[in-house]
Amino acid sequence: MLAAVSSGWYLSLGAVLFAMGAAGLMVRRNPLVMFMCIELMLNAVNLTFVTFARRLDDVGGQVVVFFVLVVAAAEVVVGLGIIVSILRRSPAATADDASYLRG
Amino acid sequence: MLELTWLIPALPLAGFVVLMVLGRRLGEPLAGWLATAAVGGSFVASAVVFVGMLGRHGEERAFSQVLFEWVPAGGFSVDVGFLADPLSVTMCLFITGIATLIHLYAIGYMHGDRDFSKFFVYLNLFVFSMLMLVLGDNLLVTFLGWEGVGACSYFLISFWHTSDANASAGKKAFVTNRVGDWGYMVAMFLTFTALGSIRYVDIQAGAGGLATTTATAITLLLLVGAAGKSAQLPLFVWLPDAMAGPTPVSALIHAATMVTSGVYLLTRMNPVIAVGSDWVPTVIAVVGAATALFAATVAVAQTDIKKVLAYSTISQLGYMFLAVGSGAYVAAIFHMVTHAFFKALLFLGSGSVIHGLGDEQDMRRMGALRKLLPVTSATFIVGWLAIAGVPPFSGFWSKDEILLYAWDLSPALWAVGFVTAILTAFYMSRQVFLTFFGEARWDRPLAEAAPDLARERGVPAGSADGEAEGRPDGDEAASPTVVNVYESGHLPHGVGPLGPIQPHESSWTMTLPLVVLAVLAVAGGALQLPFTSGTKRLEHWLEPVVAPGEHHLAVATGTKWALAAVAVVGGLVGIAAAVALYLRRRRAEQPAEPALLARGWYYDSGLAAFAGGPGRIAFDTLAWFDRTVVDGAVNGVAWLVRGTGGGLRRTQSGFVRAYAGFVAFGAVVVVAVMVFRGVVL
Amino acid sequence: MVEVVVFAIAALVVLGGAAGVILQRNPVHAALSLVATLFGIAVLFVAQEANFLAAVQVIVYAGAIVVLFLFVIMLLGVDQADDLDAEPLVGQRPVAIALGVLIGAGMVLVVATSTVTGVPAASERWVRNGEDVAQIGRLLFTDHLFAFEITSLLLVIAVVGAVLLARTRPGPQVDAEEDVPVLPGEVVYEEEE
Amino acid sequence: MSAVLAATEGAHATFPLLTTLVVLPAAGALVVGLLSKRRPELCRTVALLVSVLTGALTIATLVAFEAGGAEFQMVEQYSWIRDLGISWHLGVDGISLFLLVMTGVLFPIAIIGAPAPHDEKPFLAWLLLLEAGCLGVFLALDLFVFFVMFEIVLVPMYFLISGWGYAERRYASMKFFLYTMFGSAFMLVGLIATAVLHGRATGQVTFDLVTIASQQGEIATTTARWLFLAFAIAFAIKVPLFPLHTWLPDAHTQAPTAGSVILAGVMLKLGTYGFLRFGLYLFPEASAWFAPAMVTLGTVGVIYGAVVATMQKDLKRLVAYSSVAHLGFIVLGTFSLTTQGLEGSVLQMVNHGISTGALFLLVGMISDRRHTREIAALKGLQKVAPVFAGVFTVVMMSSLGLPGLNGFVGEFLILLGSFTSARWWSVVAAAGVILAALYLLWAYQRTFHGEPDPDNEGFREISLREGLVMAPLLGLIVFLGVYPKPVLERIEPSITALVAHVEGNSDFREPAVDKTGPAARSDVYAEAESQGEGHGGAGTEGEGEAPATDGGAHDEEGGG
Repeated sequence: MLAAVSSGWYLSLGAVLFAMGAAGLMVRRNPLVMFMCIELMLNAVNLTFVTFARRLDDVGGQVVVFFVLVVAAAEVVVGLGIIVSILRRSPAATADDASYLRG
Repeated sequence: MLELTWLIPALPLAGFVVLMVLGRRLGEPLAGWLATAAVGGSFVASAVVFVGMLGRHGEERAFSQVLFEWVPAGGFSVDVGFLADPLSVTMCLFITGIATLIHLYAIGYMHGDRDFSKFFVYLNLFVFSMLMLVLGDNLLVTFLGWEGVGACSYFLISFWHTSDANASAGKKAFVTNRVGDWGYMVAMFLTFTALGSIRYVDIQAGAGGLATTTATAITLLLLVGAAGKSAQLPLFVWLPDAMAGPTPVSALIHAATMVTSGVYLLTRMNPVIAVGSDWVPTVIAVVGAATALFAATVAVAQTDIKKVLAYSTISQLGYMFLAVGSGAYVAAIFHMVTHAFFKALLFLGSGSVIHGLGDEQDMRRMGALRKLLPVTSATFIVGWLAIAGVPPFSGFWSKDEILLYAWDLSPALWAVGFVTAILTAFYMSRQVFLTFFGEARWDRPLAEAAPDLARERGVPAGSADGEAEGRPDGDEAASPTVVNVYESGHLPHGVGPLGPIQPHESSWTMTLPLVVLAVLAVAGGALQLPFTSGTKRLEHWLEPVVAPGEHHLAVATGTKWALAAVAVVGGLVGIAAAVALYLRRRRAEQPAEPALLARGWYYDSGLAAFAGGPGRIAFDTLAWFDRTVVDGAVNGVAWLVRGTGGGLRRTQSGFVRAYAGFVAFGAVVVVAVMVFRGVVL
Repeated sequence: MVEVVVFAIAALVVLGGAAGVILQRNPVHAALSLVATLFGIAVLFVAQEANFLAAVQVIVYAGAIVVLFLFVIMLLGVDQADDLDAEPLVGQRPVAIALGVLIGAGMVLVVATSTVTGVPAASERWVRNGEDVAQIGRLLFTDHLFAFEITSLLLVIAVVGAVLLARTRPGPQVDAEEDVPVLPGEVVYEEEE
Repeated sequence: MSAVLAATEGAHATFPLLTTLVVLPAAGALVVGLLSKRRPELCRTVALLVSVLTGALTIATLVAFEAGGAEFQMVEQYSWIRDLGISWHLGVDGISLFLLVMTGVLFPIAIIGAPAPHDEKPFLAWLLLLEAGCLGVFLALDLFVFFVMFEIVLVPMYFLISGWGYAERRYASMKFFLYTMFGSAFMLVGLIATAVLHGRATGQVTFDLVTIASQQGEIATTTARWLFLAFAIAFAIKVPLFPLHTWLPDAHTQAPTAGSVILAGVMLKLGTYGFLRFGLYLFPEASAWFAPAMVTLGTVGVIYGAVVATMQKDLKRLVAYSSVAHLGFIVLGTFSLTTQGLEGSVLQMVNHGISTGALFLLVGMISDRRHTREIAALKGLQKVAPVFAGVFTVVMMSSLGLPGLNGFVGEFLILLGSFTSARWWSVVAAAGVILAALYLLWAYQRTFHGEPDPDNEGFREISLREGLVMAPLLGLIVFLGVYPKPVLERIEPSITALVAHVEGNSDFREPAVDKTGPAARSDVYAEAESQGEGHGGAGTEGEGEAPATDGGAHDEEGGG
């Protein structure tokens, strides 16, 4: 199957997706949603990796994606654990409320 | 026999050490006797050296003895060594001689003092230092003595340290001397850099090769040093205050020996002075003449018996400087010796009077003591005639010779010297009359006897103003003001009892020295009689030392006689004036001395005002500068760091999303870089 | 040709989903739109012949992670809409959007301007015989063995951490209005002036 | 630690005296630290033993030292960090010898003379560690070792001040620590740069002082000047030099007596010693280039310190500022770059250590008795405690440079030396002597003279222990004043070598003193000499007089 779509398109898509994730992370206050935004950014990166893997005929890229997935999973688990412990106390809590590290 | 030189200072030093270790155990009067013995021994030693030196001829009379190397450093090396030559031996002779007498005197005078032995510790240390000063074979050893005597005079002036006046007098003396020492040190450095050595022999040999400017600089710096030590204008201020010390100290240190070391130094360095510009000697002469006149005018109006003598000493030292300036080194030394005799005599006499009157120092409380203090008064009168320049007493000869040389330098200087001579005769006569003649002012309580003095001391004066008020300004130049001294339990020294006094003659230990000194004061002139070259013994004796700088008179014999006659007349005029003013008149309308003179032209008080005013302010300002500016800068930096930290702390808002913003910004920057630099994927 | 269409559709789904995640008020809906994005990504993987990864993507992300999200949401019952109008941090939103746009635009620009000229893999060339699983596996257990082991460790830690965090500790329930430690081992620093 | 190992390795060859000097106190500190703090007397005994032993070893060094040698002696070198060319390199020469001895003497005196008011154990441990550091600084011949020691010293002093000091101790100790650290930072950069640049030029990196110093010119002139500056800042702060001095009064005033004694006696010398060793020796050209500036700062320090001292109300602060003045003299002498000036400086370092150390001990005794250091609160002490006053007077006189006491010789040589190379500065600095008399005598008058008021009536006379502590110091004060030759002749070779080193590597030339004097020595002199020789007996006897003085001096003072 010939690559009718140049890798540039995929990379651009990844870029846009990453940007949206970043923006979302900064805009939304609900910790859960912020996490989802992080997932978006991760996926954008994954997409980029895969694209390069294909472009350069290198399986290494896919391996990295594999690791990213694993790390993402772990991160989500821990992150959600934290969120749970926050929200359990105050269901209405937003990320801004957890600003105890203010200098 | 010359090799005994080292013994001359060694004996007093030994005495000092021994007394310091077990002075307390020896106690009174043993400590005193031991000290006297030590000094007496060193007099004998000097006599032996003197005799040994007589056995040699001119050139061989310079004998230098090196004990050990003191400060070796690179090209610079100084030994602790002695130079015994006619000059230093002369000094040694009269220093040790007079010192012995005064030690003896002090045994009586200091009787009963709680620090009796300590007094002799200091006294011996002083004699040692003084001998180091004159015997040192280089400028540094002399400087050792120079500062040593300064320190001793500090210790001895503030010997009765519990009264603040004495304490500050001592401090004043030391600090003022230090000003002079500064000049001395710099002169020493200059000499070394110019000659590569500070040994007198090298200086004498190498002086010829000195550049005129260098020699001039050295001389002027030495003059500063000498002025400090010998209480010349403008550094004389410490000497009048120095009278706060015990009278033997005033006699030994502040009349006979230490204060003359400036003259000694200049004489010793005469080869250098000779090389300097020709106006330099004139400067010295002018300083001397000015001081002589100034001090004489002040002496006229003093009421404290010791203050009169103090100012008179300054004045006489002025004469010696005048002599040095006129190139009359022999005359300077001559006058130094005679002055040592009669001034020591006068001081000891006054001490005897003070002792007899129970510590009363003010002449307004004396009078008619002639009969009660026979020996004292007789000897005192001898001293008076000697200093007044009445032939054939020693003072006449030395003073006359100085005036002769002054005349040769410039008649103006002679005139100043002459006026000073008249004043000298006047104030000394005044002192004698107030003390020993006239009516007695001690047989009644203070208030009636001397109302004005009573007022000064803040005791209710007999009749009119009963309210006591002390003079506010603590002016040292005038008589020691003590705001109601009688209220505090014990009287400070120099203040006699309130009630009547029974004067008494002093013990033999005190009168014997008086007699000896009186004899010397009479016969001292024999050292140097201007008649034939044969009678000019001192001149021949000192010739090898002072030859380079000695000025040779070009004055006709007639003029000499005329000048001598004029001088004698002047002296008599002075005495006559005093007779008219103080002996004839009744005390009632006794002339009040002008305050201006009584306060020493306000020189000292002005100086004190300056030091206490602008001077202190300047120092305080610098201290403030240090606290606020220099240290403030340091603390400012600390404050700055703390501030910035506090400021940066604010950025840690604790809002995750804000942090995310920062990260994003960073990402943007990275991307921007990639865009503009261009990358290869 | 086919690929273009696939890419177009997938891209739309991806971006749409992303937009949903950002804009949906209700976290549940956000989660669902996230799923859409994930699927889109998976499709794009397939389109690039990374079949294994596509599968893992669907299973792990859509299967595990998103479910986990929803589970938490339901567990805590925080599925009510949060208002997007209020913005406590002054100027946060415009800045965020601006930064987002800049990042996106910038990276696109980079992609557009620079040509991709990386060196083709020397060691593990990707032979497209559909056996990418074998290849990935070989690589994992040869070159990247260490990293692989580390990930296992990471997972263990994550599990332990999750258990520790989510466990309910005895003690009074406090609400977030008062400024009190909420996170485990959290301390409140008071301002010292 | 590796240092200790290295030392033991080396021990097979000959007894490593210098290493022992550093290790012994450190070990002592460790031991004291391990002792139980419930047994202070035991700690005291151990600490005293160690410090006395160390002192004895320094004396042994003095004995073993061959006079007349300019080069480093008893050198020990054990490779430490081979790759960086860092080695445990110790050695002693005429410059460091007497600083070594002074340190060895001062510490036991400080330990006996100024016991800790509380918590003796840590106090003593810190003191011993401090001693190790100070000795290390004076012995180090390796930039790295030097720096380590230079920094080690800060820690104990910080704890001594902050732990046992007076009211303002926290501020003072922090200021002292940060200020000195600030300087050290520059020095660290400087010495690393030196080693690296030198290594780059020669091809192999080394931190060895002797190697680098002997291979001048490897580092570009301008670079060397910058490096010198980096070192100079650190030393100038330590000395302290005029604008950087303000940590000193605070530290001195707030430190416990022992702290002040060591601070003034030993630690300030680290700076002046640094100038000699790592300024003149390491960067001769730069030193000559900066000499005018340094001389100026020194002179300013002399006058400034004296003036500010005059106005102090706190006795300890006054002494502290007097140190600023004295060290101004030392810097002046150092950068006069003349034999006399440099010899004077080294001698004056020792003198200042003794005099000011003694002064601080006495002030400490006063504040122990009266619980105040305010001059205004003291009065008429001489009447109630004459012997104490006597001791104070002697020390004071030596501090204001009275001939015959130690202070004068050093001051005189410094001024003489600087006069030949920096004439006008020396003239100005000489005026500092006047001010010295002013502030010391004024303080003495306000403190000791006058009628004692009720508060001071009960002032205790000097005790036997205090007397025994002061006796050796007084003895040294008099001896060094009367017969400094043995010291000077050991210092001289190293100094002349140093001056030659500077001249050889810069366009500076020691101004030749016009020798017309000795050249034109007259026959009178020659003949006089021969006579002097002829009666050497008198000379020796006369020499016998000299020790008699100090013997008497401290018998009386000490015995009281």
